[in-house]
Amino acid sequence: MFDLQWLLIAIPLASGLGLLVWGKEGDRFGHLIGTVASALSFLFGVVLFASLLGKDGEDRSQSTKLFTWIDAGSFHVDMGFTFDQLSGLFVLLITGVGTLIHVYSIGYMAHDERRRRFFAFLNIFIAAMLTLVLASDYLVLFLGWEGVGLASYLLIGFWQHKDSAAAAAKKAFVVNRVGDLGMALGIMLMFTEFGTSSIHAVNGAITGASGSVATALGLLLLLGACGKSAQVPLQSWLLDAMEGPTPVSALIHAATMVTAGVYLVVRSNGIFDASEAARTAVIVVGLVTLLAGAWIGCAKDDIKKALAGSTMSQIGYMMLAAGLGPAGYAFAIFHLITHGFFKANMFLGAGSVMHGMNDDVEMRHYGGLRTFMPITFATFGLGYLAIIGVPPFAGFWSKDKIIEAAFGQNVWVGLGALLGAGVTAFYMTRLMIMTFFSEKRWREEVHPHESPRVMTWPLIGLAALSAVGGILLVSDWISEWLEPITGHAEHEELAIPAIVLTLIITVVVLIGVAAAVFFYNREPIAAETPADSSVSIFARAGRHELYGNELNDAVVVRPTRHLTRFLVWFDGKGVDGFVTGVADRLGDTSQFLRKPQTGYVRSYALTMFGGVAVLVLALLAVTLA
Amino acid sequence: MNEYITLSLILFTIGCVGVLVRRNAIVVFMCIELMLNATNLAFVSFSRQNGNLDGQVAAFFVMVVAAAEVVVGLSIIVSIYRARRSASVDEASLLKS
Amino acid sequence: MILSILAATPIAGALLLALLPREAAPHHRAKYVALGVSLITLVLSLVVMAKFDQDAGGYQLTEKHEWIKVFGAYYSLGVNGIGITLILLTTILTPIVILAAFGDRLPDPKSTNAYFAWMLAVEGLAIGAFAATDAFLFYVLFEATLIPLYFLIGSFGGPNRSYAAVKFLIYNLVGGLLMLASIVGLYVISARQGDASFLLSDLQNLDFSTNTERLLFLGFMAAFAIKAPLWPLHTWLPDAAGQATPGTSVLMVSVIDKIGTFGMIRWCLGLFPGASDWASPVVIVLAVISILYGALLAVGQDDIRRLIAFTSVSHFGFIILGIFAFTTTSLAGSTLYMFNHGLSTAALFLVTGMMIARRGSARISDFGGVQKIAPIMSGVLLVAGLSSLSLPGLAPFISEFLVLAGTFTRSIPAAAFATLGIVLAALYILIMYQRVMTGPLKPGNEGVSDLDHREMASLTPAIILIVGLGFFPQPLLNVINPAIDDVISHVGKGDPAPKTPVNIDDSAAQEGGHE
Amino acid sequence: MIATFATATDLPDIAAPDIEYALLAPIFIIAGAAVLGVIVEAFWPRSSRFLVQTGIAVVGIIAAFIDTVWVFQDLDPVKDASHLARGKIAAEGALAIDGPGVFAWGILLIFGLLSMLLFAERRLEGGLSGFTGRAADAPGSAAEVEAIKHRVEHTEVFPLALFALVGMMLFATSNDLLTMFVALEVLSLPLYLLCGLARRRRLMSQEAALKYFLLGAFSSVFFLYGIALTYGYSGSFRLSDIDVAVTNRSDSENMLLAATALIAVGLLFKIGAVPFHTWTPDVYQGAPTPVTAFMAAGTKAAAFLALLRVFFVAFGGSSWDWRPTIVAVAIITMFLGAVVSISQTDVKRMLAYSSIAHAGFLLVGFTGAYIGSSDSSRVTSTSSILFYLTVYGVSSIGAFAVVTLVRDSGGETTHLSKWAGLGKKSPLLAGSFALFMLSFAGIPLTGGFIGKWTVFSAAWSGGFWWLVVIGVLVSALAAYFYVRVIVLMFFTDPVGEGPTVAAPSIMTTGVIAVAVIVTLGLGIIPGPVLDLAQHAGAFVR
Repeated sequence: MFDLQWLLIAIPLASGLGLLVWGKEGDRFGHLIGTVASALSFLFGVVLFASLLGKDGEDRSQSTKLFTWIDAGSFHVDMGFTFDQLSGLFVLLITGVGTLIHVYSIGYMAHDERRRRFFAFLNIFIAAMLTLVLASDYLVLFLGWEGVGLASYLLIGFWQHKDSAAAAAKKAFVVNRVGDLGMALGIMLMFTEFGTSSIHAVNGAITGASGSVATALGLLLLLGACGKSAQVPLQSWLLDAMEGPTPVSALIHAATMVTAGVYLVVRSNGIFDASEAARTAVIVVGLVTLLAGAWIGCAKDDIKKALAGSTMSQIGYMMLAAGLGPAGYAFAIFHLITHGFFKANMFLGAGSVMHGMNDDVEMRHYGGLRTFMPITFATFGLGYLAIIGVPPFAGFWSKDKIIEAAFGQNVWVGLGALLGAGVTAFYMTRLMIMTFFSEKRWREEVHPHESPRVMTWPLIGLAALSAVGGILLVSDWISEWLEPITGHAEHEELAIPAIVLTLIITVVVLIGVAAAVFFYNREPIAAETPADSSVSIFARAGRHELYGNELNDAVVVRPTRHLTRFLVWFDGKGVDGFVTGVADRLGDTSQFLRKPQTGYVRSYALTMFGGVAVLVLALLAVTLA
Repeated sequence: MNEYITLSLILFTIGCVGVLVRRNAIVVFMCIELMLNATNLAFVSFSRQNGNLDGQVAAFFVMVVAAAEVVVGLSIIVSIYRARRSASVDEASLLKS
Repeated sequence: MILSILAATPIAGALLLALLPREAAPHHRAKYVALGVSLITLVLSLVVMAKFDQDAGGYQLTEKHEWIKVFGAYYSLGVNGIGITLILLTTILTPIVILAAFGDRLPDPKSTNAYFAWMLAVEGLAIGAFAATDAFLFYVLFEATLIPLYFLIGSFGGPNRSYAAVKFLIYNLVGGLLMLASIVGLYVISARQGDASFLLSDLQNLDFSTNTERLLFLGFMAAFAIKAPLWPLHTWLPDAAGQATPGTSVLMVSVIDKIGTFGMIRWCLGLFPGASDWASPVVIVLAVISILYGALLAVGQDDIRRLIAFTSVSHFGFIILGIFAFTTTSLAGSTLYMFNHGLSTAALFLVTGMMIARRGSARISDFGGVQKIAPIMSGVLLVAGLSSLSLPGLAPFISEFLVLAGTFTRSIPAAAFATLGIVLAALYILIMYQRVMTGPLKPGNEGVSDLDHREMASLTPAIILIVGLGFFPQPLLNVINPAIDDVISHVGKGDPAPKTPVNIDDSAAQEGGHE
Repeated sequence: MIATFATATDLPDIAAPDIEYALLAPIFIIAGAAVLGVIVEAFWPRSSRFLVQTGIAVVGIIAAFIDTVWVFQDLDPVKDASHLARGKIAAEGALAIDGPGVFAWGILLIFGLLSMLLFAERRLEGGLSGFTGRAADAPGSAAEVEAIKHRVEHTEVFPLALFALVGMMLFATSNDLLTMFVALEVLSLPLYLLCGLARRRRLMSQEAALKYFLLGAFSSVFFLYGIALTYGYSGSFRLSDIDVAVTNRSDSENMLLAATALIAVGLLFKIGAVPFHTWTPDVYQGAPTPVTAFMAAGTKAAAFLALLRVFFVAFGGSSWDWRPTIVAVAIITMFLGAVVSISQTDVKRMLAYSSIAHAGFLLVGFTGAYIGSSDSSRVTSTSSILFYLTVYGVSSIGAFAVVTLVRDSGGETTHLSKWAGLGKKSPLLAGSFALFMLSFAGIPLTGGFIGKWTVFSAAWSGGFWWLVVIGVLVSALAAYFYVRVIVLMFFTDPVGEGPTVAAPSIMTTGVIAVAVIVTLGLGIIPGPVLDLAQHAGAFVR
């Protein structure tokens, strides 16, 4: 049965391509087909996962070779897939959340005349994402890796008539390419070092290689991960990516694609275990992103961008966890899943709000919506509780474990993670207040209303998951489940008992909440965004995304532009100019050499006479020499 | 012996210079004839030096050829003169560069 | 015999077209005759493919007749995996180009016959050049291709066409004549060492002194480096491509320029392995420069056709890099790259040509928001563009990655710098797509209509191949691999072995499920 | 009295020279045809004279050609020669009837035939030939008008051309320097006259004649003086004797060198090598186009044969002295010819400069001085030059034939700007001209390519590989202006109503057709002709 796991990919892929070429006739039920395809893939995934549960530990990694993809010279890659504990979880997450979002989109995109294409793109994304997680060779993984990049490019720029959307799409793709550069080089290094790029083989043989190779591989893969997961320094594309339709933000830029980087690190645990330096780099990246994202989340008034900042920050948590090695892999995945639930939930909620507010994303134009869209409020609230880590909701369990593990690694890392938790609580509370509480600050033409069922049911589903996601941790199920892949880590004791730490975390979270309430519930919130000058330096930096774009401009974009201009000039004047210059000189020479042809026979005679003299002398000279 | 060769060389050079400096086509042509005869002198003296008759025979050939050349040359020059009322070689310079 | 027939068919078609009466618009006959001939050629080439034994290396379907006894020149044809791949590329592209060129507006409406006749002539000569196993015959055909292209560019191009045509011809002639000097040298040397012969098999047995070999190599390399534009000898290409009709550009860049890279493999590596090895460091550096330089200039272009030309400079850099890295992987990659680049560039040139014909301008800044009114066209442009930036899942990715991976084993810096090219590729393609297709519809583009059925019919095969070969390159690679092994073993440089090799089957067994 | 008798009887009786008439027959046939022409000139009625003269010339040449083929076939190889050579010394050592010489006869006769057909073209000038009616009349004079009215024609052009042809054939085979000088004059003098006989632009034509005559005479004097010095040095005119003297030379080196230089001057002048090329453009432009064609093809061929013969046979021993200088001349000639032709605006002048450039390429093959070896059948300098001359001659006659057809009210329009758009007006004509241009440029599939290839390989065989490199670079340069002409004809729109193309008679058409066929044929299957040239072997000493 596992030999058919390629069907997981084939179904949505076929549906996606089919919808693309189908043409106008497909518009009527294109969205249904797309949703059904995703659902089928989900069901099959459940079946596979179930049968995986049925097997005992050894047989839980099922590989199949579909066909030989590339066999050239000494380079050999099979189109092969592996369905194991890790990829199984991802299959469920991707197809599950994916299906819900398909359903949601039916309503959300109801009035878009290009809805069929939207669903086609979504299906293609699902297929590519599944390829990414099921791949048993790094090159196949890279195929999915860039496939999701393409899907995200198409979906961010789905509303191409908006220049901002097109620009954001391009930016996302190009920045991701920088990460892919690392991936590609990494795979080449594997080929050079091991003669293969099979994930299993490489991670198995890495111990035999020199430490520098492991470090190099780790850093190169990390570069790729940073691109995909919007980690510093390649974070800048994620907030612009919010130009895409909200379901896209939910599925791709919150729940699944952006977490691919974490998957990559965990999947390559062999490499990272072999290199302390690489792990440290991962931790640093995670920690920095964690705080930066949180900071940005505090300052944004655009609801989607605020959530995007939070996404960055949460993925920072996962990276941090993944960087901790065997102690953290499982928790990284755990947090990844729970975050998938509640963040998708909140994005869809935000979409539902925008749906009711004429696609206005400015939180300063919201306020007091809890009475007008109760379901959205309720579900969003659950997500809120989950993300800030209020027991017993999903986020609490996962985040708590990560912070604990972080302290186990290094007290400073732990403190950073702890601080992050507080800030998270702060900005999420701020978001809740500005949106659902406080007084109404609507534009006059808007009439807030609850979204249709087709949109609210997915919300409810996801809210439920965010509420109960924590059960995965019951008796450390997730750790044991993943242990064959991530390796066993004996749980080292902290200076203080875990329960105390948990209490501290909760206190910090409450402080964050209190602070937000204190700041935003005192006086009414201005309906207009205050000028940069009037806000604190922190808020200003946050609004400008910590000046990441400015930095990129100064360091990369502008130099490249100047270089290009120079080269265009150089090519015309220098390289080509040389050639044409030679041609011109020849023309001048020609004009010059025709002068002696005066038409006077005596001058010709003189030339000849001179020739005679030269010839005689030359012959004499040659012999004398 | 060498004196004759020297003389022929001198004559040859005179003729050459004449060709280069004179304008009138007839004179130029006569200078060429002078050079031819200088060559004849050389032939004869070499023939004497080498002690065989070939050189002298050559001289006769050269005379014949020179005669033929005169015929052709004069006819051309005359026709030019008819056309332009002048035999100056410098005026015939339509064809150039 | 079959190869002669294959090469002769288009030539005969060209002559037939020349004899057909020059009729005024809408000249249906000439067009359909040309299309028919090219399709027949395609079928013939498939027959050749069928007769070709993939597993056996070496040259097959050979035929040999004495041509010029005094020179030792033979009319000798034969194909190995590399040759047949490129012949296939030629025969596949020509019908596409001809069908796409049905709509071209020619300066002189009565010259349709000539237009298509020259195209067929190019096809025939190219096939001959790919099949020639005699240096003299190859040289003659190689140079002869200049004439039809010269007339194609000069008679049917844009306003500045005659300048472009002359530049094209002179540039390539200089290279060709330097090669001529080497050909002469080969003759003299082979005549000194017995009876003169230009047969590849005989030439490979000559023994040169080191310097002679290097000089002769330089002669050949100059011609090929100009043909497959290698920085800094590339400046003829943008001008030519900027003035020629789309069809001409495709034939020039996708087919004829491939003779350059093909020649490097068959003649430079084949005849002068030592000298090739000696020159490889310089060539590799130049190739890397071409990759980055071409890409950056492509970013800086406003004329779409010049942009594509510069992307080709970049891609040819990859091909040459792979050739001179001397690994089976990179060399197989380069060969595959020739085929894939042919396809993707053809698609790009043709679809942009259709856009330009509709808009009446080739300036990117004149377009904008076309996607709204011509979704299919924009879709095709996007696929072609993505293939040009070698997105995984599309054919060029595999070849590019093979080239890079192979080069990496030989020289990490070269591969690393070359890989920067993939980022720049994303830049030049996506910026172009964004400015042309997205955003609000720019005034002046209202008249841009979507592709009609003929145009779709001409583009579909290319798109299908681009996607199909992205997932199933093996059919081609199986043909290419044996030939590559021959070349590498002739050059005498084996692949660098992995430092910590993995016992593949052992790990495969473990992958079977047991952790 | 008695003494006188006695002396008379004592005189040794002069042995009658024995002449191999069979071998020399082609020359005699042409000479006979020429003389017959003169007689016809005297007695035949004017009305039908033109046709008769044409007939005599054509028939004579064809007959001579057939005989030449015959002679060529049964040249018996020379025994104990270091390398392959055929033929024998004839006419008391005056002539060497050997492979190269007879081959040269063949191509000279072909050139002659084609040119005669151009001479005989009468449709372009409204039933009159391209030559002036009465050369004696001043241009524009009443007499001229009246001559045209009565349709007077100079039919002497045919005998004159035939005499020139005789001179060329002698020149190509003369085995001693005196014969060579006579032959030189015999071929030059008629050409001087022919140059002055154009019907249109007579002033230019006469000027061309004058310049050609003066400079030709001037150069031949140097040539003659060179002969004198050689004679003084070696005491003989025989090339073989000179060779002996040169090979075991002892003293007065300088005299020999001076002699070599002066002889070279005469020959280089005829082939139009720099710096003795100055006459070429003016004469080519001024002369009647058919004559130009004849000169361009014939004179060059004959002169090159003489050059090869003198320098390989007579001065072969001192080749290390003269080769460097000739190499320099070759390079300068190639370069100047190619470069200056870029800026030419007149078709005939441009072709003149291109002929200079080709002289340079031929010299490259010559300086290789590779005379082959008995074991290998490699292309030798001689065979390469013979082949090159064949291709170049036919192509250039064809090109000039095309020039005669592009006309306006004032006769031929040779200004390049008038040629714009010719390709649209008459594709066939423009196409054939383009083909000749490509052949001159040495593009494959044309004879010119094979020709270039052979001379370069000869040069390389002679050890001048770097000269080959220079040669190819210059030919790229040369290609530039040939290409320009094609651009003009095909890619440029005509100015005004564009050029008019006169409808020629079968003769010019035939010439062009033959030229096209030969140019293409020698490009695609050069084998037969090359084998002939190889078969000709080396010179007989």
